Amino acid sequence: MNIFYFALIREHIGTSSEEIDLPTGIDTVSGLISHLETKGDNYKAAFEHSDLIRVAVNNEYVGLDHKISNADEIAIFPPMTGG
Amino acid sequence: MNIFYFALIREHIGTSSEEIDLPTGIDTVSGLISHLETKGDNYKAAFEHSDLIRVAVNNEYVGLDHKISNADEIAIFPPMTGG
Amino acid sequence: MRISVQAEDFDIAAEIKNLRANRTDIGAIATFTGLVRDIHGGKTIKKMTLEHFPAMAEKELAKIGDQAKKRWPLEGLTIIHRYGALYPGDNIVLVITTSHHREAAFDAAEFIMDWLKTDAPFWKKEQTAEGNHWVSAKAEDDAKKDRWN
Amino acid sequence: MRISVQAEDFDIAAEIKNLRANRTDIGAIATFTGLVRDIHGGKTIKKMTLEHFPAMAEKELAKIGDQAKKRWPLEGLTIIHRYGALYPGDNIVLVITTSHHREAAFDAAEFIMDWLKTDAPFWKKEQTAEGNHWVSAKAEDDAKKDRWN
Repeated sequence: MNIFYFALIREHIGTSSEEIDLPTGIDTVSGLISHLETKGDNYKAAFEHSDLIRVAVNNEYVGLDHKISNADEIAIFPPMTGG
Repeated sequence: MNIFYFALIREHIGTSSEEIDLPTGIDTVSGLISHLETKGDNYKAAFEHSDLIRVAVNNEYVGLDHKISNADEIAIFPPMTGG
Repeated sequence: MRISVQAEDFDIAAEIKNLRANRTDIGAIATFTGLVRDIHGGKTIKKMTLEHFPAMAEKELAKIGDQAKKRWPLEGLTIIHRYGALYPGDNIVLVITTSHHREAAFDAAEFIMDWLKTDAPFWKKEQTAEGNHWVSAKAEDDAKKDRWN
Repeated sequence: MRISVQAEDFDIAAEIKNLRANRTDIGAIATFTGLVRDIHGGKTIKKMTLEHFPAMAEKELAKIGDQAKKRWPLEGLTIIHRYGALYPGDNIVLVITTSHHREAAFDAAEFIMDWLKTDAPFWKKEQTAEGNHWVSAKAEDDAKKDRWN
């Protein structure tokens, strides 16, 4: 699956996008984030404050318990500060 | 005293201003209006609906019980519809 | 605070530019423009004539502006009200408020418009196919003004 | 409804003209412009960089606009949001609403701004003398949005 990162989360992780294979048994956004945290301290730092994580799946905002599959496109970012 | 009329009240009375001598014993706006009503049907028509009369004395909005003297400048008009 | 009672049209871009000047401390600009509509109360409007009380008009607009400045932290404020013969699509009134914050700019502009409707010495006369008539003051306008108390 | 996400500046007079066209049925035009301020949170801002999510930005602005159109009888609506490098005094966002009536125009513009703050995929990074930092989302912005529910 393709994952896109924005703003502070992008800076922590060090890339604006990456492609990963969703491990068997992981089928929610929160499961994906827990999986990503195992990839390194940069991910841990990015996702340290779970209340500051927002997610979109296929360009629609979703909650952390949203179901996902390997075909989905994920975007992870902090709370928005536009306007 | 100088009296100025605006909008529908001006049209009823037929003039935009006039000078009158405030009769002895009249010392309020409402007294003045009652006095003006004795001057003719055009005045009566202008002041028929007392809740549609607004008054300024020396360029300040006042109530109908406001005290006046012959030296004051009076403006009489309907409720405003600007904006 | 810029207050103007004028027959001629106004230029909103020039007025905004004038308020912004070269300032970099303004976070929010709200504007409101009121226009002559072609239909009012179900009747087709050909023309609207705005009568005003010259001796009081600018003074009353300034009073309303002063009240808004007391209530909200405004950086700048412009109120322009036209008078005379106007036609559908023409501008009638312009309010611009600038502030550090959007809520103050919005609220002050709306407050000023609500008070203008009932406290600015202007009277609208509409010309329709069925004749001319003075616009009646609306009880709802008093209610809108009163909500600020 | 005109929605634009763009790096370049906008021209408020041209945008208003575009919404008015030659129409004579519009009674009220409300606009809101958000600008970069030179001071934020007590710090002097040298530059602000607005990051956005291109695949979602216009879509989300359109969603917010659609919601406003459902709630209020709008005649026209424009939302423009900039991204990229901006400096104090620069425009960030423009909302224009036109309606028969002033209250709808005001409320819809304020509603759109409140929702933009929390739902449009943009992120502000400020550059100050003490370094760079991402602007934190404010709890009060959520509260402002929630008042429309």
